[in-house]
Amino acid sequence: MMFLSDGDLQSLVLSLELAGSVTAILLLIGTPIAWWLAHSRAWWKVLVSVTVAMPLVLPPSVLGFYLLIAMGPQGPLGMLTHTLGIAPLPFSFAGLLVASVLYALPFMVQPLQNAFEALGDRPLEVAATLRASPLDAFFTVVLPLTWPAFLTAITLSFAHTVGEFGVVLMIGGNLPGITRVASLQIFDHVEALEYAEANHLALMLLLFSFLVLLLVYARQPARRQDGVS
Amino acid sequence: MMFLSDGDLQSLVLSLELAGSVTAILLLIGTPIAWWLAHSRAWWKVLVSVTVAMPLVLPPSVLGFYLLIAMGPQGPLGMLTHTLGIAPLPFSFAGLLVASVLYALPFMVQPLQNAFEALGDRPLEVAATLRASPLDAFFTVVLPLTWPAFLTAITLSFAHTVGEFGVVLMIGGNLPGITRVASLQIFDHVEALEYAEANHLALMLLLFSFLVLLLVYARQPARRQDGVS
Amino acid sequence: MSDIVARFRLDRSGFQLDVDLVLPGRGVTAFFGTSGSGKTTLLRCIAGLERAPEGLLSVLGEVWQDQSTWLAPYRRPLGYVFQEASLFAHLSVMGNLQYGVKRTKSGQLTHFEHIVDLLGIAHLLQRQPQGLSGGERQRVAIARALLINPKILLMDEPLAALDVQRKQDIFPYLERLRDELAIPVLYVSHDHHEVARLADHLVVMEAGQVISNRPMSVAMAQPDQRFQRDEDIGAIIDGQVGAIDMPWHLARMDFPGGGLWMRDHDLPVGKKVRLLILARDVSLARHPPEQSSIQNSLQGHITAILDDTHPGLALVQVRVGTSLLLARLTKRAATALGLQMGESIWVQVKSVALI
Amino acid sequence: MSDIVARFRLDRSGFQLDVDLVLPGRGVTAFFGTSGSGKTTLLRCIAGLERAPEGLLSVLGEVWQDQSTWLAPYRRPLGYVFQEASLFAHLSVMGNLQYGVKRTKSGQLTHFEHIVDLLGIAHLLQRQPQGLSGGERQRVAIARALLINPKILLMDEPLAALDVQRKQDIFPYLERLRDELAIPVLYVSHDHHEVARLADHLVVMEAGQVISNRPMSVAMAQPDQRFQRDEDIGAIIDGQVGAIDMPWHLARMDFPGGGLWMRDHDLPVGKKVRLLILARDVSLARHPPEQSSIQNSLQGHITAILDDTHPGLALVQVRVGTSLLLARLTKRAATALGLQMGESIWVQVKSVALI
Amino acid sequence: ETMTIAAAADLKFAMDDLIHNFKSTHPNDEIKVVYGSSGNFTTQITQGAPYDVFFSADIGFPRKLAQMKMTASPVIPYAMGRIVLWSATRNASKMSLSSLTDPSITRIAIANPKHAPYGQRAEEALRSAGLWDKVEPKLVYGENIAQTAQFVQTGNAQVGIIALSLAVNPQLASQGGYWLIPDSLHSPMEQAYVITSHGAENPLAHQFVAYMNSTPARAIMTQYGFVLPSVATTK
Ligand SMILES: Nc1ncnc2c1ncn2[C@@H]1O[C@H](COP(=O)(O)OP(=O)(O)OP(=O)(O)O)[C@@H](O)[C@H]1O
Ligand SMILES: Nc1ncnc2c1ncn2[C@@H]1O[C@H](COP(=O)(O)OP(=O)(O)OP(=O)(O)O)[C@@H](O)[C@H]1O
Ligand SMILES: [Mg+2]
Ligand SMILES: [Mg+2]
Repeated sequence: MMFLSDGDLQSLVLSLELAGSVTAILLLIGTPIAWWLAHSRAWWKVLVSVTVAMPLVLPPSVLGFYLLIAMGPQGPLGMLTHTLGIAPLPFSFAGLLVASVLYALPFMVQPLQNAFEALGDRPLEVAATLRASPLDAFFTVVLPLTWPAFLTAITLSFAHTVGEFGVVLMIGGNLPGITRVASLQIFDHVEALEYAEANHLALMLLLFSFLVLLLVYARQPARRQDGVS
Repeated sequence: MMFLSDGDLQSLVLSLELAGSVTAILLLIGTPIAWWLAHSRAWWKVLVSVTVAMPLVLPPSVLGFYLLIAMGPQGPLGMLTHTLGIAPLPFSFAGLLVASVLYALPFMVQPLQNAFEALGDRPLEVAATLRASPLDAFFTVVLPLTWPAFLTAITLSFAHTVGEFGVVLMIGGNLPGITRVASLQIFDHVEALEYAEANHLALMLLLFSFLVLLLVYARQPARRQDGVS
Repeated sequence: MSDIVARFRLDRSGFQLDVDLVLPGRGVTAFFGTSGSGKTTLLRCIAGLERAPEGLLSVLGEVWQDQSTWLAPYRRPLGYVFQEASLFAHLSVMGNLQYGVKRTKSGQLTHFEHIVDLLGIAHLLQRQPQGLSGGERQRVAIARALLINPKILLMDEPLAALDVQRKQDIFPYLERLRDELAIPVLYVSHDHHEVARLADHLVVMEAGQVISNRPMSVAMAQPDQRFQRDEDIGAIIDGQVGAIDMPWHLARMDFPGGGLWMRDHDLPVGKKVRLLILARDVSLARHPPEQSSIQNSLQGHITAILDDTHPGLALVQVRVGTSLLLARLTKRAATALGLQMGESIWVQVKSVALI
Repeated sequence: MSDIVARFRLDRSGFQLDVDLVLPGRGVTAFFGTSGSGKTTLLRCIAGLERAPEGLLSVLGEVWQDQSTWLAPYRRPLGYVFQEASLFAHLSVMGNLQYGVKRTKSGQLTHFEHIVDLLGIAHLLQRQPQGLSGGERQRVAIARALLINPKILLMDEPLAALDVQRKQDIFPYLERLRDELAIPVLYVSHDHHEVARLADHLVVMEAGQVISNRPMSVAMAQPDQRFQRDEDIGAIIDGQVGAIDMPWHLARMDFPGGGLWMRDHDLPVGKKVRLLILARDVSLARHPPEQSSIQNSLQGHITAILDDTHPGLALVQVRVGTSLLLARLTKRAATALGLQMGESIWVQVKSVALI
Repeated sequence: ETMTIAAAADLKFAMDDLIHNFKSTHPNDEIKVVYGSSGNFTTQITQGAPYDVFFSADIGFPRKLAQMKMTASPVIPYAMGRIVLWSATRNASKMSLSSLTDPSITRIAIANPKHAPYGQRAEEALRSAGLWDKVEPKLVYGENIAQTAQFVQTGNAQVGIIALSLAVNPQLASQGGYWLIPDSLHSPMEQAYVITSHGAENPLAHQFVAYMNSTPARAIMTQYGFVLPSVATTK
């Protein structure tokens, strides 16, 4: 990377690591939530649906502030980690993860929920008559058929986490190599009026993200219409 | 609003105005883009798809910085507005609109694109044989059938715009009554250590957004499976 | 000029549609052919849902497609019943029915109740499509297409999901459509019974090509296994109601060459009818029968002895008056009877159907 | 204990399924009934896709559902062919076929090629479902269900979208399945021909209830308009191949009461067969015929004279040996012949079908 | 008349009082204030932001504007910024810089030295005290001085180095206490304001600037912990 400093490079790697982990975690927890939302008939699922989207409404640094309180020594989360003997979450990569996962949750849940609803029950029924357990059917039928929605969910979650700034700053404390992700680094460059460095890093960030997302898209199977035909 | 100051109230109204307008504009321009992406067979549509998501990857205030330069007197957009005799975009509500629309575009486009792809051609074909022109069919068939996706797109765009901070700060200049939206106001409260005020406003913001989104959801028609059955 | 001219060429991986057809501008034209032979694809080309680049299509004197013309599907005054279910999931049954009506200039609903009753869907009007059974859905789809008063009706196996009783109920309406409104119907079907009852004209397709295109009566008299199940080979004869035997609930159908008794269908004397006489229902005898339950005996002359679908069987063509009948019998019986071309013979008709 | 016991009650808006059935544990049981009568719903209950709260279901001695038991659908060793297309859009035809096979313990593919050939889908294996015609899709779906060696096969109008030729091709396999593998098949159909050919047992449904549940031969001998089109009324008789007339391609089917000549089907002498003799193909005469093309004459005694579906027609039940045949004739002819109960009469059979 | 002031965040409390006081003599005029980061304001002013007066936390920014000829007045220093050691959980008034090596202190918050003036002074002070290498692993960085204070206030950092003007605020003064870091340990932090070209024609802007030199204004500034420059130098 001829025109990137070590610090810049480090922040870039950190960003992609964070975005990758957040996306992976979101796939694990967002998918069941979306599934539940798509299939439950509880009247209050609308509330859950809207609640999932709520963190978005707060300015990120304010959300970060509230999270910092919650994760701090007096906060409920902070007490929990203390009791469990886990290292405190603020100013650590783990803290960034938790906060980013919370913040990006709606980007994962909502597209998936729609896709699951649109898919309907028939493909699962067909799979069941072909001896596939529900879990089996999920991986071998639902997943491939709703792949475009997963793609969207992954794209949005990933991109959004890469660009996240306010929450990450508040929780992470901008520690080089630990929580100083590329978005913080670019911001610092801009604030310090180092526009050339900012531009270079921003360009690299865009490029990398572009490549990562393109890679995801390139694995997209042929277009399909419905679950079954 | 017993515990909201005039300034808080003003910012709240401004936020909802901004988010509402952005969502409306996005519906107008995001829908055709999503439609094109869903139906085009051009190989480079993947690139367009990923490009739409790209603004997300930059930290908002950095994106805001670039936009500010572009919209400023020396920037291309600024020169354009100057030539057209339009008031300069930065530090105006119009500028906020443009920037927020750009930033929230992927939240509108991606869910819609998925839904259009999943819907397939059959419902449009049926509508055509029943004398509906493509536009007619779009409004009377595609729109109602992809309503859940529109809902998601609206939710995400709206919530995201309400919570936007970095871009809005940079482009808007935090001018009371003009560009000081609730997210800026809350941030100012937090920065000024006025936590009670921050909490109140944040609560109101959440409440309002919750109500707006709930209203949108409440109009959701009965769950459906496929476009045609 | 009031015909339908259709010329399409369409390339698909592993399939090529290549047709050049002139179809009558009125009556029911049936498209028959094995699964995958291109019937649906052809109908889609006609509806404009598939765009064959060098295609030519003119319907009743109006050009819908040629080198310079392309009428968008929604501008083509046609009704289309799709092979699979195609009800809008977001509209009730009523909403589905009204969708097209609202968009039709002559959007009058005078025959609304009639069609709804006919298809037995009056009790479903407020229901959502998802809750309907397969047959219920298809009945709604048919009603929806009929309600827009199309100039031509395209039906892609519309009755495949219906039970026998419903089919019987719908037939008369389709027949009346053909006879009274004089709009042409292009009708894809796998069911030879349906085709025999409904069609005036028959197009047989195979592997994307038209292998036969002729009037139904001609097609029927020249047995063709690709189209007919062997039980379904028979002759079609035009005639009229000649007499009615009220106490016995019978009616005599007269045609050039004689009269045949069949069960009464409440048709007035003089009414023109079309009869289907299956070869399997016709037997031959040297002498007029006595004291047999077979009542319909006619005298005719053998005009041809044809091979049948099975090596043990023969089809004998007999001219009765000016009409040609077909009789199926075993070759052994034909030999035992010593049948010869030109000979005089008694024809016994066991059963006659109106079509 | 090797029967199928099914008791379900399910409430839907405007529809209620309420059945209590004991079905034979082998052979094909046909479900017949008008559109919307609940056939699909019943099959779904059996497959566990619909959960009827107080239901009871035991299949061949295994309880799949009762108060305390609920076997998840994927644990029920059944094959299901859905009424509508149901191929996985993300898998090729091959992928669809292998999906179930991979999940079956005895996942051997020995009969893979056989089934693929039988359904005429060998050339489609690499294709995607979207590009298939309606009939092609359904053939793949049938093959997919057959390939998993189910203990019971549920088929919901599997052939509705197939053309006659394909239906004919599939029948023998379904029959062999029934005869050789002895797995029960529950078969929903609108098509009386299909039912008559395939079924050993017949369940007729109406408005969510079972209105008739009996062996096919019983059902056939007691004409019922709800189930039979009037052309399809006839008798089913068990017999065996008695003689073969090679030069004339004929075979004689013997049964208690006599023998009937029909076209040869390459069956060996002594082979047990089941015959369908339609009432419309049977005529009655006072005297044995001479010099008629009708070769099959038998002597019998009139055991009943029944009303038919049309007031002008009568059905006459005749005992030949120990078998009961049905003859349809006009009431006028019946009267002209002076038919009386118990009288001796000559039966002429125009046509016999193997089922 | 109306005018808009862009003010560095550390002025928040003082500025509210100043405007209140100023308005007693200008009851019909409207004054809007925007608080934020000085760097941001500089960028925005170069792009035509409608700010009439700009109070910067660091004299470098208004000077830059002056160079670009975007100012309508001289760059006028109004205070010398001071930094303090502050804690919400301990009595920081009994601490000194060397206490930072205490192993019970695991996190120390400072503003980002890369672009925040207070952060730069904090780093200088730590380096001068010879403590930088020892405490650097414990440092967490706030984007500005207010965020730095929040790290401490929420208890996530035990100690922080923040602006004196913040530490004297009753909100923070009620918790823990502060220890003034000797200004010998860091370079002077000159704070200055300027009338922008946007405010050139605004009489109110000139009146407010004049007011800043008045006795009541200087009293308010002192009260909020700003050390006034002895002489108003002009550059
Ligand atoms: N989109 C497509 N891409 C590729 N091949 C296609 C496509 N649509 C149809 N085909 C092929 O074209 C051929 C004709 O299909 P079509 O649906 O017209 O047949 P059909 O005569 O209507 O058959 P069926 O009676 O089974 O409905 C089939 O072999 C089918 O596989
Ligand atoms: N999910 C549902 N909600 C409400 N009603 C339903 C639902 N599914 C089916 N029904 C109703 O139950 C009745 C029986 O439907 P079912 O599909 O079992 O009929 P069927 O006998 O299979 O008809 P067909 O021959 O047309 O397929 C119909 O009246 C249908 O409208
Ligand atoms: Mg077809
Ligand atoms: Mg059904």
